[in-house]
Amino acid sequence: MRQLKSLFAIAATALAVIAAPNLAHADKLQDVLGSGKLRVGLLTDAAPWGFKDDKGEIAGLDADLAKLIAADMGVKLELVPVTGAARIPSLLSDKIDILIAGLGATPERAQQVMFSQPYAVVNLGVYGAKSIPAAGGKKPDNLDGRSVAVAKGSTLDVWLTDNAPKVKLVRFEDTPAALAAYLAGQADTFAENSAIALKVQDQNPTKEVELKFLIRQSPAHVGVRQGEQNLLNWINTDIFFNKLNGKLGALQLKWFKEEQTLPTL
Amino acid sequence: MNFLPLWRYQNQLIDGAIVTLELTVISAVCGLLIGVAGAVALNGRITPLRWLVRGYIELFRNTPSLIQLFIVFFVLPNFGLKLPAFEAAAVALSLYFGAYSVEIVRAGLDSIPRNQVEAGQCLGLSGWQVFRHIVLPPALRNAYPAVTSQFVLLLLGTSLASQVATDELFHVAGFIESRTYRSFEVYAVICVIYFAMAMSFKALFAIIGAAAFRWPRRR
Amino acid sequence: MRSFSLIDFVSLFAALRWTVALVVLALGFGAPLALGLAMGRISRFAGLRWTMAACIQIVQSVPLLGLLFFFYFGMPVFLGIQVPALVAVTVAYTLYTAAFLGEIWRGGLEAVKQAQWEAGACLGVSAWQQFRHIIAPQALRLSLPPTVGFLVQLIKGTSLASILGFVELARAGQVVSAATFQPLLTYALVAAIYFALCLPFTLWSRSLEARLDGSR
Amino acid sequence: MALVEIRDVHKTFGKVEVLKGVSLDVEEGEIVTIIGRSGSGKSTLLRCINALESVDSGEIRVEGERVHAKMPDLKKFRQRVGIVFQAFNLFPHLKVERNVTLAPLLTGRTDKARARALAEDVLARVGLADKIDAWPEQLSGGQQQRVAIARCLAMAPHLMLFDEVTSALDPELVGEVLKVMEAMAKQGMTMILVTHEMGFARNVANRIVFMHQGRVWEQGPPAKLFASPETPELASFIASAK
Repeated sequence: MRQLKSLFAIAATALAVIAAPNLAHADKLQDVLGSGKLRVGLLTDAAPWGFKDDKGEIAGLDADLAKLIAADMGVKLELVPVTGAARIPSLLSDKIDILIAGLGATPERAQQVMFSQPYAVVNLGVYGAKSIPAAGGKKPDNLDGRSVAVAKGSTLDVWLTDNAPKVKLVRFEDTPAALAAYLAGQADTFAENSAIALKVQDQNPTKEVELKFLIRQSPAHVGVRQGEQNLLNWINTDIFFNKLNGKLGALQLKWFKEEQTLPTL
Repeated sequence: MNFLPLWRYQNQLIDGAIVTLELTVISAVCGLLIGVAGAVALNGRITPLRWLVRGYIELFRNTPSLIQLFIVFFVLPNFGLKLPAFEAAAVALSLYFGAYSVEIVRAGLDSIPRNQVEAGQCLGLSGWQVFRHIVLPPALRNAYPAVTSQFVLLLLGTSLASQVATDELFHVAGFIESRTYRSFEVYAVICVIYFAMAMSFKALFAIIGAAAFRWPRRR
Repeated sequence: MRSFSLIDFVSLFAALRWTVALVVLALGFGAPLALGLAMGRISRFAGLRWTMAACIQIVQSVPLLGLLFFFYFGMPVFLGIQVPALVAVTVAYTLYTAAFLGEIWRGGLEAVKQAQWEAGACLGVSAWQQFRHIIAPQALRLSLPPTVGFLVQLIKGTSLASILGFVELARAGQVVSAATFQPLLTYALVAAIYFALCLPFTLWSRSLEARLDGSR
Repeated sequence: MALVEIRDVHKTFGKVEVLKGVSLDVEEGEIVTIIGRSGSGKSTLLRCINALESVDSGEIRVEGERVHAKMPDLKKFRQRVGIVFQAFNLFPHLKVERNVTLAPLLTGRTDKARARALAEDVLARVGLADKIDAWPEQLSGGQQQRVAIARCLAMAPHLMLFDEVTSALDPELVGEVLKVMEAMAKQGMTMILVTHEMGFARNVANRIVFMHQGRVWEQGPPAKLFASPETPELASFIASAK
């Protein structure tokens, strides 16, 4: 009888361990330090943030930052490739510890995830043929009635949706698709960061790729699950530290070929 | 889970659902027409036409419809055929649905015994009259369940159109998700919408089927 | 950002192993379940028939993506159960396969004439033996072509597993396309690989169908 | 005690009463032929004897045992009572040998070693020993029906029911099936037949049962029944059958 009872107790404990919402950890930072492993989610289809290089390895600014953070923390790094649709669910369901995916911060998004200090910044713009006139003022009125290809859900998408109601936005799954649409003539212009625009011009010398409207600077932030204040603090400190020692600036130069002028959060 | 922040996007969701419905119905009707025409061609005597239809079916059944969509949208413009997103999606999905429909309709036609055709011919009916009045009704009835389930697959499959910037339901969901980062809430909502649409269509088809095919089945 | 190279070919073909593995998993677990569903659907007990029908209807009416999402991301968030990606993807594809194969096989079972059951019953053979030796072999022959047809859909359908981080063929295509900025070349290549993978099955299904017609 | 005892059997399908109180005894070794117009309830009666249909009231006993769809040893019972249908219902996916031996193998009546010999034996009795390795689809209708009979014989039944077994056959194929049945009759098999073959009924049967509107209208030895029918219904039936 006593044996039966203890057996039951073991079973109940086991069930409790399995069923316990192990998301409600007291402190993610201590967990990571304790396990000696940092799981970083990042995109592999968003060059130059994250992509597969010609050796098949994950490369890009996000991947470099992940290595930097893990090294500063003194833990092993596990890179977890995520897709655009899976990045937030991966973070919320504890499949990854932090998300480095060129995230742009907005008040609406901040209700769901916490954003770190920015670690990089890019110039966002709308690019198109020479025949399109330049913008008159601070508004992209020169684009009214024209179509702009954009990667769905990007900061560009959000900004144009809110600030350029007369522009015909065509939203694609990812950047390559948006660019392919522009190159195929399915859109008059495309919106991207300056590094990508340069690359497009390089690869398609016959196509006109001219800046038509400079939207704004777009800082990128690390994403952390709601409530993990300690982890966020540490990451902010680390970003601040690497900004001072010039490593973040070097990364910007390496991947975007431009000097870094980081704003603060 | 907090669904309230999605409230302000309700109009987009409704619009997206409507686009999904339009895309589904248009593709289904066009695809079914392709299906009947293709099935007739397959059973016909013109050999090159048969080969053409067969090649079309194999090409569209054995490649992912996403790739077909990409080709219609991105590649055809190089040949001077530029279609806007919705039209491109409708064309690609019609062709995809058509390839399956040909097979389904043909199976339905083949299920009609040869002597039915002969019986019709013996009554002095023309080829078209035999097809229209004697072969087609029972053939459609036999093909009906398969068409219905393929239709629901098409409804769920229209989500692919989001990849070429068609503002259908799945696309709207991705847009809302990227603005709010409320992935679970958004995907739960659109799953329910898809489910409701699929169930409504199934019920509708059951009613239409019962009304259209009233003669008793041979046991 | 780089140009298309040999490594991209390699990564596409390497991704094939996940496509194949997912199909094997889906069939390995889904087919037995499908058999159960099909038998439940033709059962004498109305309650069982309705339950099975409802299960099939629900799974068939929800986007496969929704199933994948629920089992991988939803279980930890709602129930606090961490599910490894492989388990989540296996469960989702098993349900998907079972629902569709179950319906196909039910059709096959129902297509065998009622008189065949009766002929077996008149010989004093038990209901299970009637099913096992008389009905099932005939039903299998009838359902083989649509079963193979579904297999092709399944092969193409595995692309959705990319959302859980499985770099199968379609996902590898996206990654290569993103790195090389050559979506058209990449997707044409991906389409060709799918075509080469699926066509043998389609042709097989067709020849099965033709043989079936011939024997009638 | 008669081999088959039928007492006041009623059977209704929906609103149609097909059997309106049928009583009939069949002795061991007897050949009973049931004749009558279509819709008179002949086939239904036969299906009730084999428990393919259950009766609404009244009872049927075979070898003293009450027959109904839920009888505990239904399978054992059906092994003792063979039935052959108008449609042969051979199993198209099995060769002739396996068609014949499937049930004996599954019910443990024979084993794999002796199955072949069993098949040869029963097929020889229907004159088809040379078709043992054929597929059902390769046989003529008459041959398929003989295989169906052999399939029943392989279970060594005590009673055989034949439900219009020649109706689906071309006229020139009817003879071969009837010949097999005649041979079985000579060997002393108890048989109940529903048939339109009046000549066969006259020559082979011990007794003719004329069914009309769900009742046994008239019965007796063939010579008497055909020569001097007592009811006008039978007289007109015989006249129309000629």
